[in-house]
Amino acid sequence: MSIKARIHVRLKPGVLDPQGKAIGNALHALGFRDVGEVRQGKLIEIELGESDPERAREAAERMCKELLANPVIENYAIELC
Amino acid sequence: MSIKARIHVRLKPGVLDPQGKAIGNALHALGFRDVGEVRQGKLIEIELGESDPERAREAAERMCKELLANPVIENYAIELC
Amino acid sequence: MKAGIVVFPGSNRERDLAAAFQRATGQKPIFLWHGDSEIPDLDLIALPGGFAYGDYLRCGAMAAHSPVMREIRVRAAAGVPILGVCNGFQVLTEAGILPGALLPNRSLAFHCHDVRLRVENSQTIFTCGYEAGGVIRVPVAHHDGNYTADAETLDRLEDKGLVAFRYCDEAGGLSEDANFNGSARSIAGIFNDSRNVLGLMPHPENATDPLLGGTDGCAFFEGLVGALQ
Amino acid sequence: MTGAATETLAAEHGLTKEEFARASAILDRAPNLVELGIFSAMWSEHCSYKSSKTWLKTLPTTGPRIICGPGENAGIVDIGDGEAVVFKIESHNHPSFIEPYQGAATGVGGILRDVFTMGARPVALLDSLRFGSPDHPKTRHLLSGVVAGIGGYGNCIGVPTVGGECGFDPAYNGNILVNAMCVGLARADRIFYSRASGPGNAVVYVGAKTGRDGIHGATMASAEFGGDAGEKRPTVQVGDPFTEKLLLEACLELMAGEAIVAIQDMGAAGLTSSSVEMAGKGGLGIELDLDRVPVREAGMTAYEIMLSESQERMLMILKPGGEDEARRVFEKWQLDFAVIGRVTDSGRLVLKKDGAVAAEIPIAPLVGEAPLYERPYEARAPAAEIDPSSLPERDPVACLSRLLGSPDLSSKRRIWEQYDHLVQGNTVQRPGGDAAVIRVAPSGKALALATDCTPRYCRADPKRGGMQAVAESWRNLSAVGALPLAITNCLNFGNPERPRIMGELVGAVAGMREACLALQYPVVSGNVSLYNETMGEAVLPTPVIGGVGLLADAARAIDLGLKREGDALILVGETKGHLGASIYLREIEDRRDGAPPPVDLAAEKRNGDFVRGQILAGRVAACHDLSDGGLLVALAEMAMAGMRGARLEAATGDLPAHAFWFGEDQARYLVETAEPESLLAAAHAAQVPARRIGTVEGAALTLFGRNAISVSALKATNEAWLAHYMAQG
Ligand SMILES: Nc1ncnc2c1ncn2[C@@H]1O[C@H](COP(=O)(O)OP(=O)(O)O)[C@@H](O)[C@H]1O
Ligand SMILES: [Mg+2]
Repeated sequence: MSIKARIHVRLKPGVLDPQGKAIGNALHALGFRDVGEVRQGKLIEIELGESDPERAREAAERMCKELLANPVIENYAIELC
Repeated sequence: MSIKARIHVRLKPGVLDPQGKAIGNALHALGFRDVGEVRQGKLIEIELGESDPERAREAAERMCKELLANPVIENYAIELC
Repeated sequence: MKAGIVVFPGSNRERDLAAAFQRATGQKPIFLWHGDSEIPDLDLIALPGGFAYGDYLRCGAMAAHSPVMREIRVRAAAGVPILGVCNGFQVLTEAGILPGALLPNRSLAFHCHDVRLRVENSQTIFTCGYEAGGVIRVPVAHHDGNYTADAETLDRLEDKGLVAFRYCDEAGGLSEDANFNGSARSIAGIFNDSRNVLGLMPHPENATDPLLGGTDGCAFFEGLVGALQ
Repeated sequence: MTGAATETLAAEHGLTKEEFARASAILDRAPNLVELGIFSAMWSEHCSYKSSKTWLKTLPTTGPRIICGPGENAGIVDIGDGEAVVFKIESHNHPSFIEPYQGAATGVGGILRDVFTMGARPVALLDSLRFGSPDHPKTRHLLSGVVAGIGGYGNCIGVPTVGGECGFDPAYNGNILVNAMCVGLARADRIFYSRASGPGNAVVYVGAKTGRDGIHGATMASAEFGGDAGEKRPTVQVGDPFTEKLLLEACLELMAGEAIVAIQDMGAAGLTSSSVEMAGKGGLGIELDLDRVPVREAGMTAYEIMLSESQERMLMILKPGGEDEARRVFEKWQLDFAVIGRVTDSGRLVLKKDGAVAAEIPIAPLVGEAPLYERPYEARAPAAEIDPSSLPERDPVACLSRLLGSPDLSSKRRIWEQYDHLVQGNTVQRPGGDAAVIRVAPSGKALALATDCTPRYCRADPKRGGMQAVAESWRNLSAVGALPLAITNCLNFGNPERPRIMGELVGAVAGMREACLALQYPVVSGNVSLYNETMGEAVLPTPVIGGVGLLADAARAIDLGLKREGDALILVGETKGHLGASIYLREIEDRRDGAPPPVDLAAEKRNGDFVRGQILAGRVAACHDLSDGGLLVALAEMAMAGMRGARLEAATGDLPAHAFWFGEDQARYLVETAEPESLLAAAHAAQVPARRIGTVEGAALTLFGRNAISVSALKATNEAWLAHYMAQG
């Protein structure tokens, strides 16, 4: 059966994250006083149509490099499930 | 030490995901022929400033309900780390 | 002068740009379809504003992979002048033809209004219609114009005179307020190393008609056309 | 076919006992579930206009320039040179309350399709927004979501959003209003209609795939909210402006050829209303094979496919042999394309699914015998007039600042700067003035566009309110120098089953009718949104008017900004100091009572024609019509727009100062001119009341040499409120 990739795309540390910042402020405004840093990233879930874990991971890697993450500002992490 | 919440916000099944659809098409165009459904969601990571797991999860739950997820079209899942 | 404007699915300012070129050259530019892998010989290739492929995933990310971009990368390397306006700028950074990236505006909102730009370098084909240090008024219309790059890149851009325009106030001063979208060092537009590629977020093409509230963009196109003839 | 539906099931579909009986009589058997869904959608308030039709019919809808009035996807007016303007306004109130971003975005998507389905390229969008009290917990979230959604869709597809309005009132706490208007341009001889013809012709589905989106949106949009609005949530649809942009380009490309017989967007009640309306208008039948409909999810039932409100879809009927050309165009644009059926001469809607007949309904009675209600209505007793001299004297400048800083009069810059109002490169006058002006290139003509309504007037006196909304729209277009051509309208009201609400609708339409007739300003399209009511709390009666006007030369359009030191300021129209139902009364005296200003339609016409004439004669440097807040607010708005001051030496006559400065008498304009003598002479000749009230001077507003206030201070106050309010989002 086909393997699914769960990909996390995160802004690199140091790249400012206006969305995360806005969420942080909103949480404080809602009374969550202790909240520290908030970062927002992307969750991309893909049906790989591939049953071999090796090839599945390798394909997901290429997808991230070629399209899903922008190496200038983003890191990515791949989980297969 | 402070607990961090990793929150996944996903469109509910059946809700149209234009971004996921477009990513799927782009992957096909890049030659990833076997790719099936693609869904894009949000990854939100929060320093809870809270050391008690109980209270941490309970706070994260409230954050999702009140701000992070839009119950009309989204589901959420919380992981503490 | 033969200019070509690339049309991606989702481009929406190709006509605005064509009108500005036509005003400056008297002749209509040709439109290039994103699917074309060959393109004719051209004196200039422009990437227009809009939401190519819906700007889904990241602005310009998918457009950067369309067939026409392979050829544009080659032309850019060969020294053909390439202009990317707004979404076109985003596409050029995603394609790696220009350094850095464009994040969502500081406000996380779309901004459509006039801004003041300071011309940082007038010694290029794109900016020779202006005086260095001059201030011009042109509109912006974008959600993701917050330019970012690592410190070394920013230093290099500045040292080599590769910053084309900065957001400024009416007197040419830099400030938080003037830098409405939060761009690093107030950068509104940059050149590549050999200065034959320009990417900028503002829309000079929407400031070329007195009836439409401004003509500060005319010198941009007239200068460019002059330099290429 | 599936089993017969029961009365209870019908009730859950919003059909009354009688309506269910009528449906059964038409079929002469009880409808099955699919048929029940179709009846309930077609007979919903939204699609059948069963409560409003009787009154809509009384609106004037014809005129020398009118190419197409109500009854099609949008109205069409001839603007000469073989060009036509195509426009319509529509509501997306309930969906926007439930999910503000997507609700507003799909509202914009829907109205765009109504316009380009007729062969027009959309050139402008406008919006008309009403929210609850700013301090209601939901309001900020709703406002920012709706504005982001409208921008998100319009900006992406590349149609400038050039104007609109936004007001606040506690009556909208539980029911916001989100109305969107689209304006397009077409060749007058290349208009596309929805009337099916030619039995045997292919019925073609194009655009996005069908999912389980918004099942029963149409009936939901017609049902009063209970406390359980949340439960209705799953019906919210998600918009895909990118796909709509492709659909727009593909449709216009195919329309350049000859392949299309008829075309209709799938809006409310999706495939059901589009197929039934097309066949119904042609007096024909239609047969659909639902297994051929492109679907997004496996296992969709006939019921779901027929009632889905997935966005970005169109239904077309093609000429024999037109299929290949059409398929080529839609595949080029990477859109779904499927022949899903044929036009027939049976007069019946026949739906096949999995080889069996899933539904069969005779179309003529489904459309023609839709219920029509003469709902009982009662007029409210007219509110008492207010004697201005009964109100305390106050410092006019202090009052002015308070008015300019109030939510309704505060600058809406923070909203329209989130809309791309420049794309397409024809925006001659940007948001912020009386009307937006869009150049019609290359002819050099221009269209003037505005949306208007003053709900507090409509509440106090629906008929005067309806009249005033039309008159203000006409005035706004005249104030930029345009000749008003026609209107579209969106009637937003509460529950029509309550005689008081029905009375508001009847009164408003009656007032609109009189004004449209007197001003030769016919209605060419519109939309009705009823049941805007939660727990018996109805919205203010809000008949929104979308006006379209024409300028022969875009360069002659003028705006409201003061231009030249020393120019004279002329007040056109009669000032009686009417303060009933005024902004001044509400914001300064905290009173909402009194009758709204009377509307003298003859005076409106005379004064407006005069001002337009002076503008076209080149005598006018700036012009602004007087509305909310009266004379002093109008003057302040002109001062802020031009960043210049003025000295006022007008005698208030025997009127108390507050009545003179803030009264909301209609049919008035404030005009800046360098030729006061000739302008005043012309006014005298035309029997138009006009007087000089001051001079453009300096950087402050000065009243009789005292109470000066700097224009920049006024501007700061005027910009502050919304900016601050939205910043806290
Ligand atoms: N208030 C109104 N005034 C005039 N015409 C109206 C009004 N409300 C609806 N109509 C007309 O009735 C027809 C059906 O309206 P509607 O269902 O909103 O159109 P659509 O199905 O294209 O959204 C349209 O032609 C519309 O112009
Ligand atoms: Mg329609």
